[in-house]
Amino acid sequence: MTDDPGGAPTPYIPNTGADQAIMLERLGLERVEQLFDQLPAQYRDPEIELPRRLSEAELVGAMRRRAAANRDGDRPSFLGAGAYRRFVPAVVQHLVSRSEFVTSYTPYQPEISQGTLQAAFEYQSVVCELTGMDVSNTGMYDAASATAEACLLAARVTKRQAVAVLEPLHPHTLEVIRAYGAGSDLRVDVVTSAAELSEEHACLVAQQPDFLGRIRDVEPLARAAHDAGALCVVAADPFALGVLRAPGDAGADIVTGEGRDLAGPLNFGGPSLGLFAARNHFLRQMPGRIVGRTKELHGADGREPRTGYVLTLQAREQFIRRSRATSNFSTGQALVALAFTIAVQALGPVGLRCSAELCYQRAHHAAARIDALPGFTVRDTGPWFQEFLVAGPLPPEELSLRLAERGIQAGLDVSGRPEPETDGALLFCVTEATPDEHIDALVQALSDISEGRHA
Amino acid sequence: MTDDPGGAPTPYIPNTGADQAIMLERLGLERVEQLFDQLPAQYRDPEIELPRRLSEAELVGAMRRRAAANRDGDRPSFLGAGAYRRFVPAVVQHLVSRSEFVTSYTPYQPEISQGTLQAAFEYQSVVCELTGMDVSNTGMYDAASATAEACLLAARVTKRQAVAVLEPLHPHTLEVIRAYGAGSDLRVDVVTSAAELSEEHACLVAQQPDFLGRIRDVEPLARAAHDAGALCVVAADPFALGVLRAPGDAGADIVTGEGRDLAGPLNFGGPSLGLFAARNHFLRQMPGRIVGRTKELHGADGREPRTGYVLTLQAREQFIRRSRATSNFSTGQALVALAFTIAVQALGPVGLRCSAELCYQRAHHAAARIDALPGFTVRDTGPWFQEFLVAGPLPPEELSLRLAERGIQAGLDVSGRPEPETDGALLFCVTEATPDEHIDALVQALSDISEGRHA
Amino acid sequence: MTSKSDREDIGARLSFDRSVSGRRAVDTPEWDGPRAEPLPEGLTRGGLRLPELSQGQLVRYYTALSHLNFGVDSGTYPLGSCTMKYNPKVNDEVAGLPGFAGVHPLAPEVEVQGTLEVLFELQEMLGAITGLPAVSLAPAAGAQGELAGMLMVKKVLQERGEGERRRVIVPDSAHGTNPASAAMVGFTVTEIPSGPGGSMDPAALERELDDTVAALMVTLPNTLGLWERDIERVVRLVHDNGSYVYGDGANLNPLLGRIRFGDLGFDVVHLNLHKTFSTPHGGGGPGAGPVCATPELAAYLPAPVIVPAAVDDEVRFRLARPTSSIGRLQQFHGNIGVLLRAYAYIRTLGLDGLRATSGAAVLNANYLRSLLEEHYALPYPGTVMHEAVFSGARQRRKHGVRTYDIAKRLIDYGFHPPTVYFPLIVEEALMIEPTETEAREDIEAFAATMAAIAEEAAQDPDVLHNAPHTAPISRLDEATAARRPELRWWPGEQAREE
Amino acid sequence: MTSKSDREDIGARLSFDRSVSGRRAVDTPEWDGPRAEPLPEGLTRGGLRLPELSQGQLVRYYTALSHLNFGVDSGTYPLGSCTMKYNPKVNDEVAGLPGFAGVHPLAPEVEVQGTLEVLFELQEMLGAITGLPAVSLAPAAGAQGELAGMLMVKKVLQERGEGERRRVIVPDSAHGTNPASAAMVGFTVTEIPSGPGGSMDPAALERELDDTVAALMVTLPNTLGLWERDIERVVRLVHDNGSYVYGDGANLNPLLGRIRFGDLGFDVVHLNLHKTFSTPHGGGGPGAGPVCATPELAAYLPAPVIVPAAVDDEVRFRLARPTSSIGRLQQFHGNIGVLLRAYAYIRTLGLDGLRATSGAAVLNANYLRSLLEEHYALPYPGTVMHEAVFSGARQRRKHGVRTYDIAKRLIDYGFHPPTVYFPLIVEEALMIEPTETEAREDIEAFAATMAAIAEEAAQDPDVLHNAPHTAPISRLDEATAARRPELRWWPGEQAREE
Ligand SMILES: Cc1ncc(COP(=O)(O)O)c(C=O)c1O
Ligand SMILES: Cc1ncc(COP(=O)(O)O)c(C=O)c1O
Repeated sequence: MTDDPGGAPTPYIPNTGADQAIMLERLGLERVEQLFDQLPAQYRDPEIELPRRLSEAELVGAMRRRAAANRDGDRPSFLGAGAYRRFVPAVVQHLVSRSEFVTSYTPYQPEISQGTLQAAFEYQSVVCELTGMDVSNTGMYDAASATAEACLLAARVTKRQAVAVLEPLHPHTLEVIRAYGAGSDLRVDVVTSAAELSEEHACLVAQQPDFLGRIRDVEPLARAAHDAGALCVVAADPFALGVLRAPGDAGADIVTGEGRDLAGPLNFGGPSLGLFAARNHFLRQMPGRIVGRTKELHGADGREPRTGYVLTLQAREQFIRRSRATSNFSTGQALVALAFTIAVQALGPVGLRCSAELCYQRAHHAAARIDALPGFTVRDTGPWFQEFLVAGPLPPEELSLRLAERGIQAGLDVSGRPEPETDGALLFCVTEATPDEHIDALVQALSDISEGRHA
Repeated sequence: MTDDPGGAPTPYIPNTGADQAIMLERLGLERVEQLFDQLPAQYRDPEIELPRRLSEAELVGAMRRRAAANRDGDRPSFLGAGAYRRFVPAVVQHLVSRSEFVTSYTPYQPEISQGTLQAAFEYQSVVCELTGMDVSNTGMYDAASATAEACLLAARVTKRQAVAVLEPLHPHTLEVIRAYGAGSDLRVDVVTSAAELSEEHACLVAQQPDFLGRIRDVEPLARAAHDAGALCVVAADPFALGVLRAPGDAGADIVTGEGRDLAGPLNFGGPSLGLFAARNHFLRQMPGRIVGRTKELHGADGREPRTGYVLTLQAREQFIRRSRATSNFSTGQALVALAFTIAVQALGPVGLRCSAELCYQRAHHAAARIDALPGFTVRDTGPWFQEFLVAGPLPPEELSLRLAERGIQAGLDVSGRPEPETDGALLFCVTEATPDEHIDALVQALSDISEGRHA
Repeated sequence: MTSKSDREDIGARLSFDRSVSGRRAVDTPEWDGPRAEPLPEGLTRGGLRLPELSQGQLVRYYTALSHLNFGVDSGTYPLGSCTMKYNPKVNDEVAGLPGFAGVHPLAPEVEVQGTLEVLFELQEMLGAITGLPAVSLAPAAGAQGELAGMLMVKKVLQERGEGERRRVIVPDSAHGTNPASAAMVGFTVTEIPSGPGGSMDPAALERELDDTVAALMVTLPNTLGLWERDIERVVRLVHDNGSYVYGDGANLNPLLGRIRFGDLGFDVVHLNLHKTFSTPHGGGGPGAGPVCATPELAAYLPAPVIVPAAVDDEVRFRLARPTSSIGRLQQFHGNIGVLLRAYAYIRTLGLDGLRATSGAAVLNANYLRSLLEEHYALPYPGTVMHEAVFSGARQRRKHGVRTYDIAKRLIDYGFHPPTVYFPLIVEEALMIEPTETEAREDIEAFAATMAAIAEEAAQDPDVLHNAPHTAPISRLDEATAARRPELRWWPGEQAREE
Repeated sequence: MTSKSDREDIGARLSFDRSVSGRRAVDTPEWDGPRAEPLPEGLTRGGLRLPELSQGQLVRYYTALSHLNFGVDSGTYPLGSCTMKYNPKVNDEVAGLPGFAGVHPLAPEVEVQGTLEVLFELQEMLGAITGLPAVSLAPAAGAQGELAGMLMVKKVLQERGEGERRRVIVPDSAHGTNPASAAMVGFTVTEIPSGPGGSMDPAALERELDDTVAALMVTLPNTLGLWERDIERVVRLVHDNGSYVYGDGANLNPLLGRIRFGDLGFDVVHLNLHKTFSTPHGGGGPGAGPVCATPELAAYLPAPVIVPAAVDDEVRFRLARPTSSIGRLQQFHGNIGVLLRAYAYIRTLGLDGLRATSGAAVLNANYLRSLLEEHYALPYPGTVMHEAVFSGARQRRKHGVRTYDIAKRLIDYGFHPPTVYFPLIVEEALMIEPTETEAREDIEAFAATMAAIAEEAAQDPDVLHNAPHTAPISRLDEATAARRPELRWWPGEQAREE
């Protein structure tokens, strides 16, 4: 580090003492501090306790040490419950790292933002295809908040003040709906059957696959919702939609979903990506940014006007409509949406289907092996995708600990839930990206545990 | 993977069966195999045993397993001896990953290769500044082969058939000089003093710092070489040149060096980068590519001609001069040279000096701590930079093993060498990037070993 | 470079249009174990229209798209209110360390102590920087931070039995998210006009204050780039009224180490970590919008917060839910990748570096202001903080050139345009934020260009009206885009039907 | 995008010229321990002129430079003899795994078994693919592989007591590295003319064969993109003469899985892994040029080679030095990063994939040939392998347009030009290698453009003479560059002196 007092103060600030002197002189000032003179003197330049400054090399060391304090993400894990380890093609990271994508912002100036805009249009198209919907925004924070926004939309268009959420739903999603709902004084009714819907409900919210891993038949749910004059909102895993019926084809009005898993590593849950797609009908009530296709006003040099993309339907948005906007959405998850788009397109129709199929087969095979172990049962309650309930010879909490001793992350303990099949059960998850060795290790560990062998 | 027989055969080949059919039809053929009909039938389509094809996800798994079979590079290591762990600023990897740099080739078409060309000119400038030389090529394979090429150049210009290499020199460098020399029937004399030089020698080759870590005074060496009508070739660590006198200022005629360490991780030694710089005088005898600055032939639209860069002095090169070329050099290490350039420029004059200074201080402090341990001596034979000879209470080989048991990579065993100070000694290396914890661990381990405590 | 893209109508050919059946970009593993019972037919999907491209084609397509974009790494990007500064690459690198990237959000706490330690320390550092020690890192962006803050105010008022306080006062210069967030929480928004100097008018505020007022939302420095001159009085008035002071801290950059929201009496503030603390903006996210509050409001923070564990615990940090938490705003714990970068940024700057940052940001803005003052109207003259809001009103009236045209013309000179038409209270607004990472010479070059454009506006207004001339594409028909929205790819025939 | 760069004279402003004293791009740690004795003055350096830029400035500068470059990821790059194909990104990813990247070249073998396993398997696979089972991965590029091969021939001849064999025969179509490598080993090079069909003329060869001949160097397929029709006879003649057959295997791409050098009787061959096996070319390296040889020559391979360890050894693979090794060509073990990519590539293709690759490469080349034949002269008609060499002689004679001009004009249409003026035996050569990763439509577009250029040559030759028109820079003065070389930055005054 330079100790020249006239050097630049940090590597990120180019201006040196000499630069500052020239600039200050033009302003008729002597010290930078004078620019802050209007701030109340009594509070100026407080003593703030912060750790000492680190050089780049020291930072890397400090962060490596902290990263090493986490459990190694490559060890066997069977946690799912809303966050799934997926195979993400290498091209994704390569392409989303391009600084033209990374260091730009919301594409307010379309002439120099066609990369972001055209990619967002690709994203909208991909989401519509996957979900069977007509329109998509450019993405929201995460699946849960997108689902909450869907409830708000439903309340706006139906002018109703309650929503029904169908169990089993991820408990955190429910919490988010409640938190957002509290703002609009929305009542959140937890239901276990679509039959509980009434004319008070703006929508029915169902998760696909449901929180316990089972695949829902959306069609009767949508019918029930529509019969009650409500919308049908489906929070779907977009990866599972590689094999599952598009919710739109089954009658859903709004489909949300989580895009993080296909975009990259789990990152302790975030950055995430909330998919939000709907029927055309709800377009002008949609939250979030939307990109549209258009043409140049004039073709340059007498050429045909070329095709371009712009942010559109902005009359819905906070910076125009302010307190009457469809939401307060501003900065979203654009880079994650780009990664999601590229991943889905890299997989393509065949790869996505095959990956989802592989996930299904591998999970079922693992489940069958566990079910075959003495003392273990996989609860069979209908078709499921990648998650299954395992009950064993030990209480769930203890089973988890025993597995942890063996370096294995067990499935989520769901034993406290109301559904009878969760009694004493852990929710295990196996995906297309779960290595065979990990499954072998799990089966071995479970059998050791059931036979009382030590770790 | 698509099982459609008409699909593209690999993800890297776009053309499908349908594409191929169209193309074959135009050629009047039915099968691709017919294009190979002129190949001798008896050898066509041999059965080749190769492992089964892996999908991308499987490949990543297989490679992770193999990478995990290596010792973790983050554990303490005190190996140097020609390959040094350095702090490389994060901007380096970011910038050299840009696909415009990565996926282009030798800049034969300057109009669309100014990125590579201008960066190479930056490289040449940086190398000249560091070494104190007039001209640099765009880089060679590695330090050793560059040094061998320097010997060939010296032989060409002096028309002499022997070279003198000054011990201590890295034994592998010596081997490379011998191998290259064998081609030109060059005699390689190993000398221990410049006084051994004679009129038969085309050059004196000296390493800076020398193989045992000591800093050489180049000036008397250059003088002795010149007195014998020979050139002085210095193989210098460019990082050490952050504090050491530029060999050019001390009279060297050619300076070579290894650029890998500043460009990125060690990678088991390669990709490497051979620096090669010389006095102007030898320009037309230099091996390798050279980039020059020039102007547009005509300014576009009546503007002043702009500045651009081109491959130049190609009359030296194999593709023009063929068997009379200055070397056979073709594909080099361009991307490594780019990384090296950016790293040096990111450090800048202050950062490079401070880093080299830090390296010096840290190594000396570590040496002092080891020297203070009962039973251990650091052999003091003059000023040194980052490597030092340690003799301990156990034979070197055994000491290495004891350290390995404790997860520590010892310095190189140099005990078999002719220099008396290497007797029973290991060559330890500590750089600016050696974490303090690693040094602490080493000191602790050595003291445990000397006191007979177990690992 | 892709010189072809200059001529080609790249926008007309989406990946879907480039698709050829049978191509693919990756191989996926085949299942060779025993097959499970197939899913019932009614549950499975029919076709799936996704593009089929070879890997090389896909890479070329998105590489070509990237070439159509301008980012901070491409040049000066003085987009006001957005703090488009250079973001250190090392922060991206450390945030991506596999040890951080690989962990599952529901992993047992003992297995994620490294991440929790960083998050805890970040909470502490943001608490120290803002003077508001109760921090939740959960919100995913500034707007979600506002939502969180407003929900907290609503909840504490309800618990205080003052649920009838349903009005939120917002200055007319506020960012659109402020009124929108207040409205999402069911508050009625009252906008008050700014005073003639650009600061809030305490008298106007006082007129609105009564026992229906839940909170004042105030941006500091405000969106005119100005310090709120009467902020102490304003805070006192609001507090005396029994209402809360909500701070929009998206403009924290010029205050770093200089003054603290907590010391000024703010109750709750959100920060935009992506703006101030070094996450590149990603074409519009991800970001992070932590809320920082007084101890009084700590119990209402969104979940989760990170707390140190009991001393004798085997783990050091735990995820916790504040006792009266407004709940969760996302399924998991926030945009961790962004939080890691913010942590790295603060650690490499330290207090001195933060102060240097605010100093350089404010100096740059004032230098730019002084260079531009003679060429463009500055409705609120005097020292600014991090940005300066000019008006193109003169150019409009005299030469029929709008701020829109000036912005487009800047593109021809290699600059990203500033924010335009915001804040709404400035006619033909040009909101320019150079940030601390622009060099003196960059600012001078920008100012010289702006001066040249002012000259062009006088001499040859059409060159502005038709700008940009050198961009990858010229002005687009935004009106038709909104009137007849085309929002997704459709296969051939369907497209024509639409 | 950096639209400004289109106008700016970026080349005139190196990083050195952008430098401002006192700026810096990174912080380095300070030493706070006790200080060692300072170095004697005579050993330390004075000043060091390196640019001083902030990190953001440095990033913008090199990002802007990247925008001036065209790569395979930018578009079709049919540079003959260079196999500019799309290289899978996953190979870059796995080659960079920290477990591989972090290891020291002198680490004890037991600590690098993962890397050694990969290298050993790669040796085996290359041996299987070439039919020459003795493999050293050490050479850093094709030219170093040639040097290795020639050194091997020299050494084995010396050991056989035939040191007087000092001539190497090379066809006149050979790549320049062939004669240059032979010369570096002290051999005299005899060039023999190609036959009328483009293949070697066995009669011409026979005339040169005598007991001074050490070896024949032959490229297969040759640099005209043609299969050597008489290769079996040629090999027999050389062997009967007691000489060795050296194969330049840089053009392996079209032979993958189709035929093996070993089966044809070659003694030693080098491969260009960067061309055939997926390392992106990096603006000119790094590459890798393994040598593959018969068991007879195994003992002469350059060091190191990887060998399986004895069965009861604790390690599985060891580095070894062949008994009569020509020695080391580099300080360590070769360009490992390139070798890892080659391994990954072969593993993801398997034999079927390799065959598909050669098939597609050859089909693409022949399709292109058939599309272009009517527009450009094809001196050696008939089926080609991976590339086709056209001649611009007709255009030159009729319209005064050189191949050089045609190449430059291609740039305007978004293509990288082919290799020009090589091989030397074709007048105004245009050597076009599409590779297997170009799609049918890309080849058609390229051919259509070439046809259009042929038309332009007839109608408006000046548009070719002045091309390129849309590139970042126009034609450069290469003559002055060579006559008055300016090869490095000099500070202000010095620069003027030069
Ligand atoms: C002053 C101000 N407040 C709030 C916001 C909203 O933040 P975000 O975009 O992160 O939601 C922004 C940025 O858009 C802003 O500039
Ligand atoms: C036919 C042929 N032989 C040899 C070489 C030399 O290989 P390298 O450039 O890797 O040294 C090349 C490439 O330049 C080539 O095309």
